[in-house]
Amino acid sequence: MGKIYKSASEALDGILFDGMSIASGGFGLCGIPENSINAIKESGVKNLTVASNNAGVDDFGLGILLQTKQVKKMISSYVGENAEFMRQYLGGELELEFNPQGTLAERMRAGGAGIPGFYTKTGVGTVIAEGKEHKEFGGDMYILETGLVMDLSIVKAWKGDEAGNLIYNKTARNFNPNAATCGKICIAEVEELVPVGQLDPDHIHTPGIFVNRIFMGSHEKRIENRTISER
Amino acid sequence: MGKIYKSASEALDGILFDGMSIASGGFGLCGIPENSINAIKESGVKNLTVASNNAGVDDFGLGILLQTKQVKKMISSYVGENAEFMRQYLGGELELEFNPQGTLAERMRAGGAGIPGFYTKTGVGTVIAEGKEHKEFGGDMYILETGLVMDLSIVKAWKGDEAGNLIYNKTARNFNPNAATCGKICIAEVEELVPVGQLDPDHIHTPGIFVNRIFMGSHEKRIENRTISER
Amino acid sequence: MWDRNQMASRAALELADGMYVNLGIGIPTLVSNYIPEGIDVTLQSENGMLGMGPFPTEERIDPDLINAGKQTITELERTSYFSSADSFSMIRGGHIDMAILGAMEVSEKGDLANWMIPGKLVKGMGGAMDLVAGVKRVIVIMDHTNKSGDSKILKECTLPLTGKSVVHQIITNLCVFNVKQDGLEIIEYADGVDRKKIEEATEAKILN
Amino acid sequence: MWDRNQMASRAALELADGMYVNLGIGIPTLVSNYIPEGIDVTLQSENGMLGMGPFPTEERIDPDLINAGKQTITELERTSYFSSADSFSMIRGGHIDMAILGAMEVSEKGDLANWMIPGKLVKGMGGAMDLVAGVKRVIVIMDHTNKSGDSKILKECTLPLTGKSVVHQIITNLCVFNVKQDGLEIIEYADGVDRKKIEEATEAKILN
Repeated sequence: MGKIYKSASEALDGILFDGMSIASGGFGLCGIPENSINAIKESGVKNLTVASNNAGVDDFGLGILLQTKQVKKMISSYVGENAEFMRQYLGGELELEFNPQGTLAERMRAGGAGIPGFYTKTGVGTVIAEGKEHKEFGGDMYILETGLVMDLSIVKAWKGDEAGNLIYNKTARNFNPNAATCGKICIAEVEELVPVGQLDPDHIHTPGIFVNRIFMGSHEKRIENRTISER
Repeated sequence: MGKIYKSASEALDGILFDGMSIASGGFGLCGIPENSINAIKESGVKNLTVASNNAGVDDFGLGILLQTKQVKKMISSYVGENAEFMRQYLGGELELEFNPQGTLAERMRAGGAGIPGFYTKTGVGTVIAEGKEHKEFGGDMYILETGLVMDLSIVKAWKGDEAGNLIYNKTARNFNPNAATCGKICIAEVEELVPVGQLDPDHIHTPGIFVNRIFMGSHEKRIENRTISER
Repeated sequence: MWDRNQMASRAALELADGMYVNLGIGIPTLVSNYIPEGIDVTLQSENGMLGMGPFPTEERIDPDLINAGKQTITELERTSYFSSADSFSMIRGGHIDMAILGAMEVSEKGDLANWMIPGKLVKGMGGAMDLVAGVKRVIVIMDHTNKSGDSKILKECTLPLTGKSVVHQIITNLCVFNVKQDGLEIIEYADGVDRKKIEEATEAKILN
Repeated sequence: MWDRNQMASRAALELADGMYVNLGIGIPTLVSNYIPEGIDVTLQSENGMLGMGPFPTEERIDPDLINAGKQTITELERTSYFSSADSFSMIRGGHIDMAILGAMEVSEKGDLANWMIPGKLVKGMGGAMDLVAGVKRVIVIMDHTNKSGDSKILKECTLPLTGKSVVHQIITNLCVFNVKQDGLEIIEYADGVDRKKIEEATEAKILN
């Protein structure tokens, strides 16, 4: 069906441009599109605006695009694990738009669903609400948040098929299904690429319509916070 | 975990009251909560406001609550298959609020997601937009639709477990996952009730948190429009 | 003049490889019988299915597997299922390439009326308002005139609208129109139909 | 005075059978170690999991299975996974019964500040703003005073807020407060703590 590419760099060919906006799936280092991020670094594209819950760590995930200063602005809810991020931000080299985590996820979903704005109670009475339209519903105050539509979304799934259908594994799902919908183009990387008919239609998390290009990658899947119990 | 009930009437015990609002899953006669609908009929509760994409047929599904005049108002997108509905509506005995199908589904999702209002392009320039707030985003006009929060939601799934986790089958999923989230109480009926651990956590469509009571029912699953091909 | 099947087969020529398409109830459903060789199209059904297959044989009928017209259908290898809210996220979000719909009236501005006749027919809009608002390209297939011979292609619609300025192309039993900024452009004549016949059957402004 | 574990175990007494609960990073995480016998609680993790299990043994570590603190965890028989948007639908939609969170400051009105110190600490709010806005009951666990001995329970928060009038109960190393309309009510003293000690450590208005 013409969606299959051999590698991240092939899948990204002709799509990247300076100043573009990118939505990325992943939470912490879990379920991040490692290969696409690496290929974006290699491409040298710059002045990126990236919407992603986190910014990776200094030498892995989106952190590597901060090292190379390819990112102009991050839209994130939590960047506490990234020292380089903090340095660039406090030094005024990097723009940062904090979004509450649920607001960020819903903004991606809304953008993908043709919803340009929605009201939420999250952030009312905080700096997040400053400059945003307020409106009362049923006696409570809400603020207007906008849908995010990005030039590109990059996501990582466990299995994918030739039609672009995706299945995620456990908490590696996180922002991926939402990010997948809000890019004008979506590139998915998977651990296993299978022919159509191999995935149960009731188990598919992201229908193929959202995925323009798909490739199989190898994934380090680094663990950020290895916590074990004795038994 | 205390969510399991023996029958629809047991599951509905103490929940129904005159004038209440109910969201129902189902599309046409596919994936409708047959047993809960029957039990609501038996209860004799009246003046109901029911949000459901369709209104069943005269002698099956929500149509039976119209026959008994237990419904005061329907919120639906399409009621073309129900002659009794049409008769009551044109005779002024029944209120009807038409919602575009996608707007109805999104209103249920929004209500369940704590979103009291969202903007959509659907219905702009039509009677649906009359009296609704208009707002421009990016040069296009949108209207404000509100989230639906109902007193009760009734849904039908294929399999469910003791924790209330639900899995739907094929297009019998339809409005069920959305309706499940927007009721203050949600009652689910399933074809098969299994112990926890039997459903793959990655395959669950409705997490148990949304389901307050669950029971196993027998389902006629009537076919509305039997269409076959020769081969 | 074209019959239903000829109209459907003409509409099928608008399909391109890889498209995601939603077909309305009635003549639009027939379009799936005429998808050209070498063109792979994925059909969406707004009740929550992508990759709709043909009608089933008697033995394969499944009450849990229907399309938006409530007809029993089958799945394909590529099929996925999802909720109604997710289905309309696809539609409203502009992910569907084309919708082919029936109509009662279309105006020269591309306004569409296909969901109610006040006082007479009150079935509801179903997913039609969402489809015309969200899908990238909307094609209408319908007879050029109604049973009384009145034009269904008007300067202004008289019936309640489904959407304003939403139709891109109209395929009738007489011709194919593209909807342009200031009127309709004939791009193809049905067999044995001339310009005069179209003019007589059309209230809307024809540009060429 | 209570230590971290005693504060966590006190918070665990607020749990009731059948509750869905979200535990913040830090001391709140310890609450799961003290869930009373006979009380069945389902833990939600905002990165997309309901039914969070304990930390894994070395052999069972799975990089695809972490909690909101990015710690490796395990699943239970009842577990379900879902997207971030669906996770916050649960949270924002009022389906979670209780959130137990850490804090930097709490005001007598129940205002909470726990996400940033301007110019010094810029990590972000993560899911905290969504949790306090949407969850039915919000309990804060924290030390009563900071390292310099200044009260963290104030008339007005000095740091940027996470939410306004959102905290229902505060559990500190000194006592348990319920947040009332017009101030804080002491409902329990930690071992060996008297009224005077609490007063000295509290800037906020104490009602009783």
